[in-house]
Amino acid sequence: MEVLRIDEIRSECRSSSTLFVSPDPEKWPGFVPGQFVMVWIPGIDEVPMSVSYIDKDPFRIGITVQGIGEATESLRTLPVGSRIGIRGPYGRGFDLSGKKRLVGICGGVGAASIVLALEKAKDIGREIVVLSGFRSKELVMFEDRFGRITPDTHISTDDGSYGFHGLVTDLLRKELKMNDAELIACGPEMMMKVVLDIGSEFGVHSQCSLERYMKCGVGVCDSCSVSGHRVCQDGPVFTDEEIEAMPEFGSSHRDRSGRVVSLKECVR
Amino acid sequence: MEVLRIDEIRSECRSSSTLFVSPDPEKWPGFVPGQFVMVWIPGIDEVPMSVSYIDKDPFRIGITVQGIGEATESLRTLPVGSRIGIRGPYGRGFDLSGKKRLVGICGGVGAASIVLALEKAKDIGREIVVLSGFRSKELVMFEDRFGRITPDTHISTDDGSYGFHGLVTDLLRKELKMNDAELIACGPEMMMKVVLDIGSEFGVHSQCSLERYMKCGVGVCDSCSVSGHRVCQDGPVFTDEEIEAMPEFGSSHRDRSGRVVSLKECVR
Amino acid sequence: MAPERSDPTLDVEISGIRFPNPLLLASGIADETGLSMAKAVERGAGGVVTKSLSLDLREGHRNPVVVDLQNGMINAMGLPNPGASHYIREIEEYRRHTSGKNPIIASVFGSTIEGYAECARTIAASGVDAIELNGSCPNAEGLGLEFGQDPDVISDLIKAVRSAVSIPVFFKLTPMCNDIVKLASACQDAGADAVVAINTMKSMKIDIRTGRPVLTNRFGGLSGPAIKPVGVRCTYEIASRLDIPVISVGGISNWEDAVEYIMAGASALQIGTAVAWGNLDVFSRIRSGISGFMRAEGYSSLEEMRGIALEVKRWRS
Amino acid sequence: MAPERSDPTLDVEISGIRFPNPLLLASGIADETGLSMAKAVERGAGGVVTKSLSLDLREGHRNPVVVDLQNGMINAMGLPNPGASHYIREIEEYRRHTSGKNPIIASVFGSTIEGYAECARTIAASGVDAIELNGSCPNAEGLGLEFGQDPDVISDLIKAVRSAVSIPVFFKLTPMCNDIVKLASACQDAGADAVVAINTMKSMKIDIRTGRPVLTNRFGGLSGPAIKPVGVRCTYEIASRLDIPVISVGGISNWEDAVEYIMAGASALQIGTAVAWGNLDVFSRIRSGISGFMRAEGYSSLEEMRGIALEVKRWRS
Ligand SMILES: Cc1cc2nc3c(=O)[nH]c(=O)nc-3n(C[C@H](O)[C@H](O)[C@H](O)COP(=O)(O)OP(=O)(O)OC[C@H]3O[C@@H](n4cnc5c(N)ncnc54)[C@H](O)[C@@H]3O)c2cc1C
Ligand SMILES: Cc1cc2nc3c(=O)[nH]c(=O)nc-3n(C[C@H](O)[C@H](O)[C@H](O)COP(=O)(O)OP(=O)(O)OC[C@H]3O[C@@H](n4cnc5c(N)ncnc54)[C@H](O)[C@@H]3O)c2cc1C
Ligand SMILES: Cc1cc2nc3c(=O)[nH]c(=O)nc-3n(C[C@H](O)[C@H](O)[C@H](O)COP(=O)(O)O)c2cc1C
Ligand SMILES: Cc1cc2nc3c(=O)[nH]c(=O)nc-3n(C[C@H](O)[C@H](O)[C@H](O)COP(=O)(O)O)c2cc1C
Ligand code: FES
Ligand code: FES
Repeated sequence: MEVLRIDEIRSECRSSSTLFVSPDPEKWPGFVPGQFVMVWIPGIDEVPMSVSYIDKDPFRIGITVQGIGEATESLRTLPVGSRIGIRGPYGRGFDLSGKKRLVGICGGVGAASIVLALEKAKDIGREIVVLSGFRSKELVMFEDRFGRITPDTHISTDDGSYGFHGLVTDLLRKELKMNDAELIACGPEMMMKVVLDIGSEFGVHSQCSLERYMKCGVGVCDSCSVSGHRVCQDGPVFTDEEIEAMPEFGSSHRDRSGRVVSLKECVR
Repeated sequence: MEVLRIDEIRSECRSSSTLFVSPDPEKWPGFVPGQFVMVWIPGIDEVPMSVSYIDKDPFRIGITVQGIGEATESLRTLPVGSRIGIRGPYGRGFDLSGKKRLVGICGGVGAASIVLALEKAKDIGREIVVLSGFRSKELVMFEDRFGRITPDTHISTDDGSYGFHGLVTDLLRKELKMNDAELIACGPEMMMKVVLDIGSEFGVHSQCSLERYMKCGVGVCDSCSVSGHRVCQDGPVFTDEEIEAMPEFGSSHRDRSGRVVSLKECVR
Repeated sequence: MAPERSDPTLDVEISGIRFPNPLLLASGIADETGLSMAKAVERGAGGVVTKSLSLDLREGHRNPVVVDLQNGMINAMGLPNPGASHYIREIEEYRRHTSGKNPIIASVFGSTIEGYAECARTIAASGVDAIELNGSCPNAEGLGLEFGQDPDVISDLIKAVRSAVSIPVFFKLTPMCNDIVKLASACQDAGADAVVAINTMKSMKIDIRTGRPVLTNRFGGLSGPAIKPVGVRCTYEIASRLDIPVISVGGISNWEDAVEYIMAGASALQIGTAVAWGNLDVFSRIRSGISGFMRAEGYSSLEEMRGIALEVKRWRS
Repeated sequence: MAPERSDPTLDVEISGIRFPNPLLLASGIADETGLSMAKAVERGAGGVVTKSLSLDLREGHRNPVVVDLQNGMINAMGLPNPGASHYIREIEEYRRHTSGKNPIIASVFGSTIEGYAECARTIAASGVDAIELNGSCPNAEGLGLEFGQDPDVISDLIKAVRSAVSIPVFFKLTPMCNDIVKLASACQDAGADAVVAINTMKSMKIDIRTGRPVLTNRFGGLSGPAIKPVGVRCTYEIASRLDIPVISVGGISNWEDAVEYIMAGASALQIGTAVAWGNLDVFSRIRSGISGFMRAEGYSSLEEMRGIALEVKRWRS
């Protein structure tokens, strides 16, 4: 773990901010968007966070935090110069090597890993569509970054206060034709469940970034287990085939003791 | 430590043989002639040995062992295919970066590190003279390798049975002129003491490879201490200036308990 | 050169339990669910040990619970588990997804001797193949280590569990003691079927920028390559002095480590931390490494290698 | 950000002995001769500890005596030394070649309590600044570890040595015990002036090609980075429970390690194995690393950093 001072804080929307830190670049050459870091908030908690920005020269990374509980609220409201610990990058990110049109679909702070993945996909020349859903206008984020990736960017809000009024999955259904794209998705599990259904309906392959309670982050404790897969090491990004073989997906997760509990919807 | 099978054994003279082994090249890119390895003879002992051959492609090293006691006799007489352990290379080797004529002077099995150093020196274009002394004809070694380095190769034997009759240091006195060379030496300590004296008489700088009882080989146990210098880490190669500041040089060494004992001449 | 032979056998038997190979998933590692453990088997493990179970649910310590070092790991999970009776469903799921050839050992702990026995009884009912008593966790106060450092308590513990269940009972030892042979000897005398050595060593990491212990629990257990030399020594000491089989664990990351432990006298091996760096592939990687080594060196069974370091006459050249 | 200050002071005092910096050469490391120890001081050490001395000469174990691992070292030197009375000349030579500001501590051991006391008396006559009792060497049977694992024996040992010499007496502890605080507490109660923690951990390396233990003594002591997390924990446990100063040793290779130990409560530090990889330059390298850190973080003395990890209110953000 590297304990680093927060270099800069950027507000992304009403409930989310990005914290920038400058880790030693040596651990980062193999980084793939979709990978995550474990973030230590001294005295509070250690939580998994996707990487949402990679700046080269000088090297730094950003993590975009949505305040929803004790750890994320304190992280989001730390002053510049505060120290946090970072370990990682960990896990398996998005495979962006395909050739078809790439549709990035995200809900809430799930935009964090999708925006970075799409920037990378653009660099390697892929055609991109963005579908990004939020609860309401004040929660919209990364609109400018998405816009720079592609004019084919569509924002939805659940309450209709901005962009398309409705669920981002409704946008997806309008966007897809048979077999003509690949999907990458990050957001609430129920949203991703719908994404996978729509994907299979249109014969389109998907990769989704899953969330489970993480403790070790490195594949030993099994706290993040979903049907025998450890999200921290085997994922967080899984393919549609892999997820289809996970009965627990969309239905249950494990609490801190390892007990099965039915999935309560994530607050993002 | 790597435990390796002896690939090949080459008899170098009546009392000395070279054993070839093929260690993992990864530890060897920084090797400098004059450095040594610790050689484990399972069940017998572990002893320091200079590296006398470096073959590239396929990579292998040779160590030339003179049988003088239990460890060296059993090492020298092991059959091909036997296993020995090698750790290293360790220590500081010869600095061959000078510009002047390089005189390599050695006694007995001290030729092992000198011959490899001179081959390297030749590769980088230095003018070379070899003075190599042995007790008698049957103990002469590396004559062909020395001959390939330079026609200016002079062999002496103490008993006159081959080459110059007399001490190799007598050859040195005849060879030197004021300030016109650098010396590298390896052999019995009394021989090197004379080399240093002659060197200073002629204003010629010397590097000598010292021997002390080695246990750890890596600078922690201090068993190889000579006037505050650890031969295994600070040496085995020392410069004339360094040796001048060692009252113990040529006079005493430490036994296995660390007690000071006066220097009994090495059997080489 | 030793002659080449084909197909060295890797199967082992410990008090009547047969394992197709000696590499088991260690307790507390990727074993929260039945499917996870089944996956370890699918990827090459010879058997698995469950996470340590107690009668009641435990959430474990708060994050951070691990420190990831270059040569090991410090963990203070704090023995999280849903409770033995809830965990039975995981055992059942494991059975459904494996062929029946890969034994599952339940690790149990408690805060009293009766607690251990009761927990063992509860989980034994699910049909596990053996019980491993965790008397050596250094990061949960009052739960195990205090028992596992005292030969008399170890003896009472084993006897209590022995009379509570009819399956084999193993005892997992701590290296944090004056003399591990004394502890192992208490296990043997009390009728344990095997000892498991070693658990982690109480350790700590302080972040120098903030001056804080990193782990919320402050202390944790050191595992991984850093502890291997200690584990090999413990195995060797026990194997050279006692008859009880030793199941070794501690820093096994590659096949050379595995062979070293077997030569020190291990009957079977458990793998923990290496799963973090090599994922579950460590099992097949190590398994085929061991086979390759045995073929090259002319060993036809693990028995031939086991404990050879203990006896001068078995040393090779 | 913390304000920058200049010249943090690094000097420390332990029971009246002043060291210009807290980094001491550990016992058994590059300390066979007076000149070697003087060299360590010349290269930046604040003081030195002699190799462990006995009344009679010991040659130590036969080679191989060390196994050089990537993350540490296993040694079975076997306590070679020329005997305390012969070694007095080394102390004298050390004094001749140092300015008098760098204390020298004599490490002693014996096979009986009287042997320890007699040896301490012998070497104290040479004017060393303190005695360090080695009760924790894991590779020489019957010499120390057996004493150092038993609080009652520790107590008798310290009392015997205390009455034999008038200089401060330190006791070097083993981590191979149920509870190092109990051992340290015995030291404190018996009147020791400081404890030194930790010595090496009994370990072993087997060569898998030949099936032999590599060390002639089979067992040796593990040192270096592998044991640092254990050493930090021992320091922290002792410092949080007792008043006796702790001199910490175990795996210190860089200034971050040194600071971590100080924050865990160390009053001074000893460096051993790192001398193998970094030569004697480790001393100046670590010393300037500590100063740089203190300047950057606004600490003006070691006292300000010492033990900050122990108290929540001293943690920083
Ligand atoms: C791979 C991955 C990437 C993530 N990336 C981001 C991101 O980029 N931005 C972002 O804002 N959030 C991200 N999250 C979610 C984030 O980790 C949780 O929102 C955060 O841990 C909540 O902690 P809390 O104390 O604020 O909330 P709490 O009130 O403690 O809990 C709220 C929810 O967060 C979950 N949670 C709490 N702790 C953890 C934990 N250690 N691991 C996983 N879930 C936890 C709880 O189970 C609950 O569902 C990611 C999660 C994962 C698994
Ligand atoms: C840096 C260095 C390089 C060397 N290179 C070579 C070489 O290339 N070829 C070669 O034949 N010899 C070399 N030697 C010498 C060789 O190590 C000794 O001859 C050998 O250790 C003798 O062991 P023995 O059991 O055969 O003899 P013994 O009968 O045990 O002793 C004979 C002599 O060797 C010395 N010796 C024994 N063990 C050691 C030890 N561990 N370290 C140092 N000296 C020891 C004894 O002190 C004694 O002077 C080198 C020594 C050093 C220090
Ligand atoms: C994250 C983690 C959790 C562990 N949990 C348990 C446990 O619940 N019960 C137990 O007996 N040992 C537990 N251990 C110890 C391991 O089973 C094993 O004894 C130890 O890690 C040494 O093996 P290794 O070096 O291969 O990891 C745990 C170890 C780790 C790293
Ligand atoms: C080669 C070697 C020799 C040692 N000899 C002694 C000794 O004589 N007396 C002693 O108390 N400790 C001895 N030790 C232990 C060290 O003093 C120290 O406690 C241990 O190595 C941990 O520190 P490190 O990790 O910095 O090496 C020795 C260690 C090594 C590696
Ligand atoms: S968080 Fe521990 S295995 Fe994934
Ligand atoms: S042989 Fe140990 S210091 Fe040189």
